[in-house]
Amino acid sequence: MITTLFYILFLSPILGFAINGINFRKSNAMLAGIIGTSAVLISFIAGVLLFKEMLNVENKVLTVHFFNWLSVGSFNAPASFLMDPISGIMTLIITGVGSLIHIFSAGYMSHDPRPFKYFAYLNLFIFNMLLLVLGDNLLVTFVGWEGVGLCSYLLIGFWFSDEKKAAAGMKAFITNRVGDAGLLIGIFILFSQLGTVNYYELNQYATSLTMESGWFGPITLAMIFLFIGVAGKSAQIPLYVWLPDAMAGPTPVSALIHAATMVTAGVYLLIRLSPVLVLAPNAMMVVAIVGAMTALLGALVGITQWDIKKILAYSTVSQLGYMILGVGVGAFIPAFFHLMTHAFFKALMFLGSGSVIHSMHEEQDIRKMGGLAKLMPITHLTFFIGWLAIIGLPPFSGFFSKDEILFYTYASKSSSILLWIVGVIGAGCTAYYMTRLMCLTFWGESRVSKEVHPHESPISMTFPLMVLALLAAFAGLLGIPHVISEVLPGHPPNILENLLKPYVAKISKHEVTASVEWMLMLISVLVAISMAVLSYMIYVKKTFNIEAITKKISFAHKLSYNKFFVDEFYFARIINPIVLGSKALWLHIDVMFIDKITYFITDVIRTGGTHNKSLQNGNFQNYAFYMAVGIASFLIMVFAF
Amino acid sequence: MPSLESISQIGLNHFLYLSSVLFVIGLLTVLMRKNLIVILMGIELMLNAVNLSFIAFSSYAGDVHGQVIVFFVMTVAAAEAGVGLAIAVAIFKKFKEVEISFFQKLKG
Amino acid sequence: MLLSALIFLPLVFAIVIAFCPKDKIVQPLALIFSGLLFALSMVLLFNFDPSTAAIQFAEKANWIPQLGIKYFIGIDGISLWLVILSNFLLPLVIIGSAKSVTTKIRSFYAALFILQASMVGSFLALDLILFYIFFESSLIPMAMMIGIWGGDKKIYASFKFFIYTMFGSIFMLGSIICLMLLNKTVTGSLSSDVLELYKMDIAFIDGRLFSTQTLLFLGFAIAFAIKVPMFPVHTWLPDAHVQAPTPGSVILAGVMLKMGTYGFMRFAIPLFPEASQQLSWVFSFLAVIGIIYGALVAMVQTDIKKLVAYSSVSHMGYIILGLFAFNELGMTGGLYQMLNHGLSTGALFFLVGMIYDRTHTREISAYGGLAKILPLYSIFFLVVTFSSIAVPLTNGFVGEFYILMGAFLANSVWGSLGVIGVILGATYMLWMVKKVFFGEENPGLLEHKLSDLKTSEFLVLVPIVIMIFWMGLFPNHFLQYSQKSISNLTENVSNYELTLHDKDRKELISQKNNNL
Amino acid sequence: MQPTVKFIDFLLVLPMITLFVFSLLPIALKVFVRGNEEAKADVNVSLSVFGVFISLVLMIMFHGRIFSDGVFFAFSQALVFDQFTFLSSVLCYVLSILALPFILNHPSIRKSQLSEYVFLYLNSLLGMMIMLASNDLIMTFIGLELMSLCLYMMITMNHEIHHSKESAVKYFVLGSMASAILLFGISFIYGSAVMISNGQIITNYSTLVEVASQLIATDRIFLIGYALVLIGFGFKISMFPFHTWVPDVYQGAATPLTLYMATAVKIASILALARFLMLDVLNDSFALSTTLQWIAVLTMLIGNMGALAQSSMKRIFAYSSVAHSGYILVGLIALALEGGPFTANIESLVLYLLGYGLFSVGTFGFLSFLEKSFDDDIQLDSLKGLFYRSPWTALGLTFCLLGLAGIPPTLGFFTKFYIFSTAMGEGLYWLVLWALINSVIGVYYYLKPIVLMFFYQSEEDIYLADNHFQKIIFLTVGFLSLVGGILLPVIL
Amino acid sequence: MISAALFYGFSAFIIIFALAVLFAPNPIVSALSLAATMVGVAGLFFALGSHFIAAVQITVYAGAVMVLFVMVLMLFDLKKEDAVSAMYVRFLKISVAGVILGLISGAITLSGFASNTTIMSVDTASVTPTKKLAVLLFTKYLLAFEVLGILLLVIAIGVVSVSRIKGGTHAKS
Repeated sequence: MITTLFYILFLSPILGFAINGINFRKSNAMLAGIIGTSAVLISFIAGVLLFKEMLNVENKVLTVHFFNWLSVGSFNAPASFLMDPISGIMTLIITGVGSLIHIFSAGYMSHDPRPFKYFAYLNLFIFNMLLLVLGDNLLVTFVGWEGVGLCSYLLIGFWFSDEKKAAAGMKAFITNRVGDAGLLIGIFILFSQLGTVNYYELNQYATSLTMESGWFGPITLAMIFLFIGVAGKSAQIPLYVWLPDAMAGPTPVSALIHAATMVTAGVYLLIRLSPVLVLAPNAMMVVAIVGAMTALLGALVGITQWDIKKILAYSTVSQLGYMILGVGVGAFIPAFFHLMTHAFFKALMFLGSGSVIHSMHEEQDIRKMGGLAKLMPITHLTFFIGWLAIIGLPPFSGFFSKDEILFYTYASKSSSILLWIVGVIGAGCTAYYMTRLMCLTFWGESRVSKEVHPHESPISMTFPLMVLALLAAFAGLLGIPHVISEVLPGHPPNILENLLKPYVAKISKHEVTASVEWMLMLISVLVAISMAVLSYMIYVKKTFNIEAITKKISFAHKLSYNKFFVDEFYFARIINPIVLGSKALWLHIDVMFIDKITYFITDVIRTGGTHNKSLQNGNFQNYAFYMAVGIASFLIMVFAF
Repeated sequence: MPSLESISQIGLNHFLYLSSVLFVIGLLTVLMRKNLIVILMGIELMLNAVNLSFIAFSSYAGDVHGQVIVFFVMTVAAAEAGVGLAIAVAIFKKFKEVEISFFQKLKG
Repeated sequence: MLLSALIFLPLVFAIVIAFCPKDKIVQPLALIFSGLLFALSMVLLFNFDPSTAAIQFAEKANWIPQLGIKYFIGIDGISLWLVILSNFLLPLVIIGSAKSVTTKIRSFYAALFILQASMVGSFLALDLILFYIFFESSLIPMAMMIGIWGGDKKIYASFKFFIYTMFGSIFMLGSIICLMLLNKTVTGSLSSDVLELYKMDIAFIDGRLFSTQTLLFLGFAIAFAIKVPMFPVHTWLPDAHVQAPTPGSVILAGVMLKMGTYGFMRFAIPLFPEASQQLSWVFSFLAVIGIIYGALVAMVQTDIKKLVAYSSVSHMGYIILGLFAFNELGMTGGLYQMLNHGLSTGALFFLVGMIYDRTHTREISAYGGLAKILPLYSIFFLVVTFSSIAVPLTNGFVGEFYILMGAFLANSVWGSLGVIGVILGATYMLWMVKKVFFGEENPGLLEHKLSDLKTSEFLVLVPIVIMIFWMGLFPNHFLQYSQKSISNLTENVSNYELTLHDKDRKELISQKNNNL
Repeated sequence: MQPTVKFIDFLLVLPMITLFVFSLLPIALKVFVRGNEEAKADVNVSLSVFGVFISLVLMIMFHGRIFSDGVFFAFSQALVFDQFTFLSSVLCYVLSILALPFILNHPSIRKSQLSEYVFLYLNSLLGMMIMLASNDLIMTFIGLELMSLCLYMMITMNHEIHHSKESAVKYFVLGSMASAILLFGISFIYGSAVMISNGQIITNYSTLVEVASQLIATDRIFLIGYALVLIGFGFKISMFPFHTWVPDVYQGAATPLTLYMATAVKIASILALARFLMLDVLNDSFALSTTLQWIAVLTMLIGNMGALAQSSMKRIFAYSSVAHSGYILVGLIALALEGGPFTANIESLVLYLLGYGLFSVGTFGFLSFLEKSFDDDIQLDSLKGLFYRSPWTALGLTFCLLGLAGIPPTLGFFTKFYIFSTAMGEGLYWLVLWALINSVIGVYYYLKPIVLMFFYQSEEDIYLADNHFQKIIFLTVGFLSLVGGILLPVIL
Repeated sequence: MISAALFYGFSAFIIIFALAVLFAPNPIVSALSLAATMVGVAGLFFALGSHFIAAVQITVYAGAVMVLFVMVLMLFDLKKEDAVSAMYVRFLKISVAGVILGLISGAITLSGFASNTTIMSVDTASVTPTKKLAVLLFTKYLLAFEVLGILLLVIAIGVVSVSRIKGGTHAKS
């Protein structure tokens, strides 16, 4: 039963991939959409059933063993899978949100010449993502890890005729490769230390180890290397650069891969290994700091962007930053919670932007939009809910998850007040630029050029929006913190926490009174609201002249507008030197040095030949002379010894 | 510094010195003269030196084999001279020339 | 008898083809023959007993007793797959060369079969001199292939190839002779039988460079390193690859380079265990350099074939890295990577050849947007690319992962440095793919009206792709055959011994009795 | 002691006598039967081939059968007949039989004097036989002289007028100078030996062996003598720096004759030198052995380098034969160091010489039927695309070249392997390493003709003499060089 | 034991004429001085007590061979040779020859023959040295003797045929 369900779970996407892939030449968007969507739907259903099964078994863990994949000597990485609450919820998110996005794509890609190819890739992505989350050892996860990277490469470069897009895909893949290299080394270290790559065994052995204080303890190193991989996949500093470019792909792809699922893989991995992670406080510190920085940086950059998708991308970066921050401070469950909520509302917003872009005929610049609210009401409504969620207004989902993280950041022993401040500032910026986005896109007077006539999208696109809107609105109720539930009637339990507690590491946090907790919530909410109001006044009411302000802080503005020149820095300092260096290597080592040596040797021999020619000058008296010299030297030798 | 005694006492080594001097002179003739015939003469000189040393050895050792060998050597030498001159004649008939500088076409 | 058949049937075939009356039937004939050989190798596979590290199907006969040379061939888990690989590639090469070889067909296929014989021979030989003979005689047909059917600088390339490799193997010959003489001082009889030589322990003073064993090891190592080719002595490879015709490059990359790594695995390491461990750091170092250097240099090539050639320098570096990790993971990875590299790089050369036959240019800049023009071709190319950059679920990943892990466990520095190659590998391949397949169509391409893959080309590519995924998904289907041999090698390197499989031993004994 | 000439002595020299008699036959035919008219070419040639063959058969009969075991002396120890004599004479016989047919209608051989030609040919062979069987320095010398004098005259009797005469003069002058040096050396050896001997034949090897080591210890003059004799031989076997005559003379002489010189003559003198080296002096004299090793290295180097710079095939092969005498010297040194009577090292040497001889027959024979007039000198480029004109010839030559280069699986590899392994067995590691490196250098110019034959298309038509004997011999040699390795157990 | 005067006289004679062979510009002169040298050598042979060889030396060499040389020279009637190689070349050649001479004579000195100054007379009561020589020649050295006979025959025929050749169908010159 369970095995069959697993088989269905995995095979239906791969089957969809196969079917779609085989007739990749056809261009019947409808058919392709049906095949692709149904494939994912089936696996969603299977996932749900499995989830129920899992809840029924007492230790809430299902494992299934397919076949021996890699096994040499003591090293053993079977193709076997496990479903516990963590991976279960992930599965549901992936397949659920996935199927919604498939439906959306059916509408979105209706005019595309090669829809089959598109859905094939999408299904393949779902398959790999499932591998990633369900694998019961690091290797299977790694397979999915690289697989999703591959799919994102293919999907970003889906419109490959435009070399920029192809380049963006390549950038994504290679940046991820850098991360994967780190991940590999992390795996090596873990294996060399603990002798296994299976999650449960790792976590068990970990409990027997003592906590490491230094920087170069094996676990610390392993975790830092792992975190390099995470940074690659979850777009953290310094490897986040690929994510904004990844917006080159079709918008649903951005929704699915670059907002909802793939980018959260890193967070997932860290939560999986939390029992090992907590052994390395230094590593956690690094994680936390990087997360906070990323959160802030994303938010800051988001403030000044004009491209709607770019804004969403940077907000994704910053939200991921929050999750990582949460992991870093040991708020594993909140981080996971935020992962989930973020999956909903960010997917929602991306799809919304997709619908906007679709109706604006591929126009992405928000300066050319405005006043779309009345033209496309459903999109507007759903997007509005998403907005409320992301800026963290109660009772919408974003509020609960983000505040949990911030609270832990404040309270955790392995954290500091600074991180909390950074988090709050980030939250404020988020509120600001999301509101800005809303204002410029939907509210205010229309700046839409004459030839485009925006219109509401077809049902196939709006339906997913609505579903996601509901989720975005109420998913938060899965994890109501105690302080709130105490005051609420009936004390609704924190379902998520109860579910996940046994599977993540516990970390000690300061005792904090309820009042302080309320306090913190209040602060962050207030900050969010005030910033939102501010940007509303700027962009709709025009109370302040934004140009003037920009002038005043032009430097900061330039910095933020140009994404802190990070890409430029990378090109100038890392990529170009490598390329030039390799040119030099080839020229000076291969061509000039090694080959030169061989030529030199041959030349020596040849010149010997020519000299011999000149000695051999035909005059036999000279030959006789050579003989005489030979005799002399021969005799000298005889005497010499 | 050889003592007077060793100079007045003519021993085997004197003969050997002589023969080696003769040999070297023959060698030099081969090396330095430009005329084929004279070069042949040089070879004859060398052979004479050989004979001399043979005889010297044989008589100082009181062993007659040396003389026999010398007998053979002479014959061979005569034969060589014959062949050499025959070749010389064959060439001369054609080219009216036995200068060795004439034989420098084959080289390299 | 089976193994001898695998060695000598190709020779017979070569002769038959050489005398084949008309050129039309030559290629089909060759195809049939190669199919026969492949079938034979399958028989071999099915009768192979994976449960032992012993030598199987051994055939032993005194050849030149005065020189102690025996005709002694046999197979074990290490050589099995290489033999099968070469027999697997041969039919594909023959199918593939229908296009690219149009002149002097008969001589070409004759040369191909002779080459096949010598390569299989060198994988099967268990007698050093016999091995040397096969090892060397594979040079002539290969040089012929490059020189007759090659590109515009073919003469230079074939000379370079021949003399470079010859120079290396000379040193091996020297140390083979020394080895035999040493063995003579021990056993009193001249013999180049490897199984016998394994037993001998050669003088080795630890901590001192250039003890007897080290020198002998270096003699072997130089030969194999040039063949592989390892970093400082790799310069013959790009020229040879670029100038060689497609089938030539495929064979060269697919099988011939493996003769070097196989040599390390079969001869250099087990014969001189202490020396090879003493010098392992040198070789790991050179391997790592090769990995990174090859990748970096590949990144700046403008000629597709050159790029692939340098990529194989990088990949072969992985193999060496794995072998000199001296642990089971590394060795297994090394062996597996030999097969992977044979498949993926072979396939890459096939693909490059196919597009070259269409456009007659190998300049990357002359391409662009191929994915629009030749979608199928591009799909195959992409798949093979992924295999060569070791994307999981393709064969390349398994090999590379094993190697890197083994290397890491042996020495974390080399392992970690090797991982850099993973990044660079992706970089240059994807860069090339981007330039060639993506972006706007290059107007130059539209002139020759390009047609997508033909059936014959499918026949070449499909099996390889199938193998790529099969080997990626179920490595154990393949490795179970080699597992015993490898563990035997890694567990007791320092007192390595191989025995004959029981059934063979009985047979040989009975033969001896019959002779008496 | 009462020296008498026994009947058995005559039996032993019967092959030589036969040889002489048969050498007289063509002239007798010319003078007495046909009234000073030249008999048909093939009559002369086949007659002499027959003669050589008969005497070879006799040789085998006597030594192979009757005297298969043990060592026999003839004419009061003037000649010795042991396994070494047997092997080497058979080798020279075979090679000269192979070489003979090539003079058939070769443009530069005088039809009008063919009978004298074969007369000289057989007598030079006779000289070789005496040299090979000689147990006495004097006999060796006389044999050598007989051989070389015949050669001088044969070279002179060439259609081509200038080059042949020039090479004859060069060869003659340098050769007789060398033999003078040889004699001088002999006189010293004789002298230093006679002083401590008591009345037996001093120049006799079997007595020299006994006194040699004692003489080295006491007597400087003996070493000098030995060195001079080595030099005298060294001239014949073209060891550096006494090799300079080789390219010129080989080029000037008629190609069939070059073939003969490069194979039979050279090999005979090498084997004679081997006999002389077996006096077991090198073991006691470090100086000599070191010198010889250096000379060996230089010889290979000069040969290979020289060959690299040539464009004329004949000169290339000439230089390659110089290089090969370098490799052979390696074997000779090993032999000398091992010392003593018949040993395994001799086997390796003889085997190497056999291989070398066969391949040289191949290469020079190939040239000899590529030449269409007596004065043309085959250049490398004229081989272009030969394979596509006459594949068999090209293949034959290819195998011979590969054999000379010592590339497996040709016979050449095995002979090289054998000789080098024996040398290493004597501890000459560096020497062997040098030899190996040199053989790589050699590969370059051995490949060149192959490359030209296979990798190019021919511009102009290539002349090929259609002489069946020659073709057959040529192809057999090529074939042998290919399968020789497999047949090796049979040969050994 | 021969008198020093005799030896030095003869050797001076020999060396002078040998040098004349070497340096005389005119071939004829060198030929005649060669003859003189040979006579001198013969004299030394005589002094050393090997009379037969001395006689042969006179007859064969100074007689036959020299006559041959002179005759050939007459046949060619060459004028005095002009070509003289450059100074440094001659110096080089002479010095090399000197080195050889030095080495050999050094070896002779080292090998201590000086002590040995008495000529062993080989004649015993019955046989004179000449007879002994003859006996040796026809017993021990029989084969060599015969072979020499063959050699002479070969030479005779060969020389004739060599000098009979008329230059080939063409002549380079």
